[in-house]
Amino acid sequence: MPDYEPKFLALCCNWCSYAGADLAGVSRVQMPPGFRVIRVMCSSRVKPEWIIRALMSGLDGVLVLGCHPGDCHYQTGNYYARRRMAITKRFLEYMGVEPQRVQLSWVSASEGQKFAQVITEVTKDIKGIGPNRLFTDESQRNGKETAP
Amino acid sequence: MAVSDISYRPRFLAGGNVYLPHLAVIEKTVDETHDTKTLHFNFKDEKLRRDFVFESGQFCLLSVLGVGEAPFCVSSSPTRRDHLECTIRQVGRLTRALHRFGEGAEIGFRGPYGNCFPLDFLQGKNLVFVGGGIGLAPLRSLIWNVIDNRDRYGKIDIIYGARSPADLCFSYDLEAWDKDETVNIVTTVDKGDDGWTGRVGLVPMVLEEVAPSPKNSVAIVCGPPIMIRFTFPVLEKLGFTPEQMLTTLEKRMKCGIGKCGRCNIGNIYVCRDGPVFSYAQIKGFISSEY
Amino acid sequence: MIPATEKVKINKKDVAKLLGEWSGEFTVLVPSRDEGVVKWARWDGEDASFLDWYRNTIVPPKAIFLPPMEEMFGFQKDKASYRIELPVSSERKQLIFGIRPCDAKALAILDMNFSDAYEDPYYLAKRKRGVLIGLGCANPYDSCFCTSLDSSPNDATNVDVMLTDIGDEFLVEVITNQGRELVAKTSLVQVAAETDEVRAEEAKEAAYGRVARKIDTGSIKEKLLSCFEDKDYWEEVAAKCISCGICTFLCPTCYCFDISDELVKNQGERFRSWDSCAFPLYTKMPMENPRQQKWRRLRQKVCHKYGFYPINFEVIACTGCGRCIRLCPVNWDITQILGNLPTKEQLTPEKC
Amino acid sequence: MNHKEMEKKLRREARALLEQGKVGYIIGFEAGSLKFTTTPLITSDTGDISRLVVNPFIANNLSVYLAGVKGRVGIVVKGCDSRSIVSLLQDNKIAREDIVILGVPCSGLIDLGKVEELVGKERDELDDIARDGDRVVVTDNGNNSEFPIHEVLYDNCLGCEFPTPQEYDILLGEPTLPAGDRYQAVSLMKIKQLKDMPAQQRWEFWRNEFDRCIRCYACRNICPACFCQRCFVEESEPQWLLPVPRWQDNLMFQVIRNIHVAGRCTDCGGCERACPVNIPLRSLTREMYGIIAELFHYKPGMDKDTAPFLAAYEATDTEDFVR
Repeated sequence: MPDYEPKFLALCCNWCSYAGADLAGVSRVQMPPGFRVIRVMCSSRVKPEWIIRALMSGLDGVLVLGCHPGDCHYQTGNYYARRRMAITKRFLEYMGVEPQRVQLSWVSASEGQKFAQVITEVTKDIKGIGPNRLFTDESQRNGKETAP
Repeated sequence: MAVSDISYRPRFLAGGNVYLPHLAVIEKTVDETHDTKTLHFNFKDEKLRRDFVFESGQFCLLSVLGVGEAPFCVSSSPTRRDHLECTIRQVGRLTRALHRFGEGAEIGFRGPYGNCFPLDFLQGKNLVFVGGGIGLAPLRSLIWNVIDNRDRYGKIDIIYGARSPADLCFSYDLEAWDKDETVNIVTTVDKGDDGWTGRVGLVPMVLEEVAPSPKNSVAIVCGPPIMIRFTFPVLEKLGFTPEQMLTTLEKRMKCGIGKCGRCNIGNIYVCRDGPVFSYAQIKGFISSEY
Repeated sequence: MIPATEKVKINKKDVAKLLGEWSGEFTVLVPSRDEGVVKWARWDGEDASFLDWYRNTIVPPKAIFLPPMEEMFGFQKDKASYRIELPVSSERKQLIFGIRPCDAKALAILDMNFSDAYEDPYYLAKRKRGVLIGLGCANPYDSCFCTSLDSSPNDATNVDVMLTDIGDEFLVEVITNQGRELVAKTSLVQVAAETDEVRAEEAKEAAYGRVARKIDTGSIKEKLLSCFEDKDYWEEVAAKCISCGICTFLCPTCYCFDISDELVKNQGERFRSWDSCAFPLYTKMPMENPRQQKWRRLRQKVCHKYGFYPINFEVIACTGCGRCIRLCPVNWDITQILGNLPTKEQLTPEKC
Repeated sequence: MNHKEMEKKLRREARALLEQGKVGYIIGFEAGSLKFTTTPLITSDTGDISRLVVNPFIANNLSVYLAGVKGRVGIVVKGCDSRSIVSLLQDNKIAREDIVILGVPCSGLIDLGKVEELVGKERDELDDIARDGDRVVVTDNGNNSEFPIHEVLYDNCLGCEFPTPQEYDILLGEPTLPAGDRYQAVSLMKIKQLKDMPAQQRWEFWRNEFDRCIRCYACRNICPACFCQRCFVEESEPQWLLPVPRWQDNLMFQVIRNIHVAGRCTDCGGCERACPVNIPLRSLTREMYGIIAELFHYKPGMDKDTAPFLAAYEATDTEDFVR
């Protein structure tokens, strides 16, 4: 699938990653265009509902971005986010969701370059596994018949 | 408990499938209060526009396709039938979507459903309307219906209250009824503000002060459940019999035609057997199920 | 044509052949196992081995006529306007083979609600396309109590054809004209001997005796209405209920449904799905909920089945299939409640 | 240890608690209305005390009722249930001084589904099922057949690490020693089978399982860790999922439920037992339990004085997965 451009969410924390994304934009760093930024106040604001809902709506992945550990604007928010994301990612993997689709990274306000790099890497990751067809109905079913 | 004297249920069934909404277009929206709007709408279908009939007190199910569907009473009078009106308070997802809609937007309409106010029974009687907040909407349909056939009815008293002056709905109608010398209207608020010169007090208390005579009268009550619960005892004290008190009830509904199960009070389904009830009908269950 | 008075029988070995014959005209549904869950599914065309283990399904046959979810209509959004489209429905007839008398009676009870006042097009269309081949119970569960509700393990009232196990064969009783046509078409049946009928009678009697659970439904309606307002009683009864939807979803006579919309891009659907009076959301209004407390919801369930439905339709909306007892995760047993309703003297004077 | 003796002691203690006014209610088990079942008994009446039972069928996790009963309560718990109570204490849902915990040292519950499958008959057709040390004896039509416990106990019981209550006021018998690793493999067999599948096949597996779900919410309502006043599925703004039993919505519900109860779920197996359509829910909850143990060395419901798992952190928590 050479032309396939993954579409994914980048949930950026207001204080670091969003500024980092901004910096990447202002500095005109080159990166793939398939991501959509949603600004949240803190990476710990991201509920597991959001991530799964995003996958359900057909997005190819969700990338959560927060301040580096120790640098959280609210002191500890990203630590909670880290725990939550760790289990969410592992659990989804167990369900059969490719781990590349749910990712967490730290980008500070000054790391425009890193933002672009993370976006590029995640894009590449998702490209490697292809579009999200998890929740579509047509793919192969077990041929099981239920009452009509 | 059989559904007694007010069981007349005009039905309008266009086509076979009762669950299919008819599309209607919003012609105008009127802001009533900060959270309440009246939608004026008309059917898209020419024939339906011509043939559609309903009676005061019936309700319909409005839908924003893709968001959901909920019951609303028709707040306009069948005597003024160039369009339909529904008055909607914003309380949730669907009503928010309806509020966002402006002129030209399309909504789904199912109905009219339910019974209606028993006009035959009301004829020649004095009418006491007791309304609270947005509960005036179904009464408004009947009030205009009665005013447009003024010679068929006796005295008209309207006692209407809201939380604050800013929460009074249909201010333009209240004004018109105030000017009408054949109508006695009392408005009251729970809490006044600087500009308010009218009465202050809860509806049941004001009703007790106004003390309309029960003789050859029928009281028609609609408002929030708490108001309805407190108004009936006052009416009883004034000498009204349970048969002389009518109300129209509201419940969560999905189907509107007595199938989906949730709107019952005892064995009575508000959508199928109501929404207009006499107090005599629901007395047994109202304390615990409404 | 087989004369109305004559009874026929079919060898159990020929049942699969018979289903094969019927598959031409009908979609044949039989009990089948899906990961240990017995439910109705299209016959696989192979054998009738379900006869060896089938007692009753977990998901009742109401799911065939009132599916857990169905599309009511679809719509297309084009800027501000919509186009509504009905889903394409199959015209093919469905034959339900092996429905138990309790579940067949439940369908008759559902018919009353869905054809009263306004007709429900979705349910009734499926119902009109359905043919019911009843199969008497030889081995009822210990939770069954159909005999207390004007029915029996071999009640043939609500099916088109009734089968009774008489050893290696089934006695075939034709109940409706539709059933007569069906039986007339096949050459797999033989005329039953008088001894077969005797054996069938014996089997029926034995099965009737095996339904051990009994309740007195005599004045249940009156008793329920008189204790309706007794909050203390209902709170006690509801104490261990966890308010899940099992007993209502899997009840063959529960019909409550929810309607919900979905819009993805410009294509939307309106669904109807099972709903339950056990859920607080069921009656929730924006400002209040008349049944916020668990005991109120449970009271509604019991009173609806045994009080309100009988008032409206003159039949108790329960057929004694026992699913709610068998499947309840906390063993909340309705027969115990109905058997121990308080008498007038036991009622607490304090009202809710 | 002997169930009959524990039962005697339980009745004695429960009666004393009620009579001395130390508790207003006793939450325990009584014989159910069906063979080989028990049902919760919630009572304030000393006359009901003689109905209390202890046997290998006391399946329910009674701590689910704690939030709903007012006043001081005496409650009968097994090892896993006691950890649910600790978990509720961690979340400040209940107060320790309001509950008197009557601990049952548990030797595992008999899985009637497994018995039915082994015997080829349904439970109401059997005469007796009895535990005898490391065996279970099933009597059917007068004939006895014996099965080793690893064939008939619930999967979660076989892998139970803490059969004796962690938190109790009165222990009804001698503490039970955990079976250690002896039955771990059987206990985790289903999960292992799943993990051995390729990801896509695993997804297909769960999709097929959740296709059967009817969304009765028994798994949620039976679960003491699911104590939200308003579950996220009931939210309408935003509406996370439709109240329609589509496999997509069903699956999403269960995934999110598992993440919500992470660190609270004590592997009591209640959700799987409650499910009327046999969805192997314990294969989800146990895996989450395992993930937390592996990544964070956290075991739910062990220490009532620590913060709940998701409301705490360590600066040294795993970073391996961070991009």
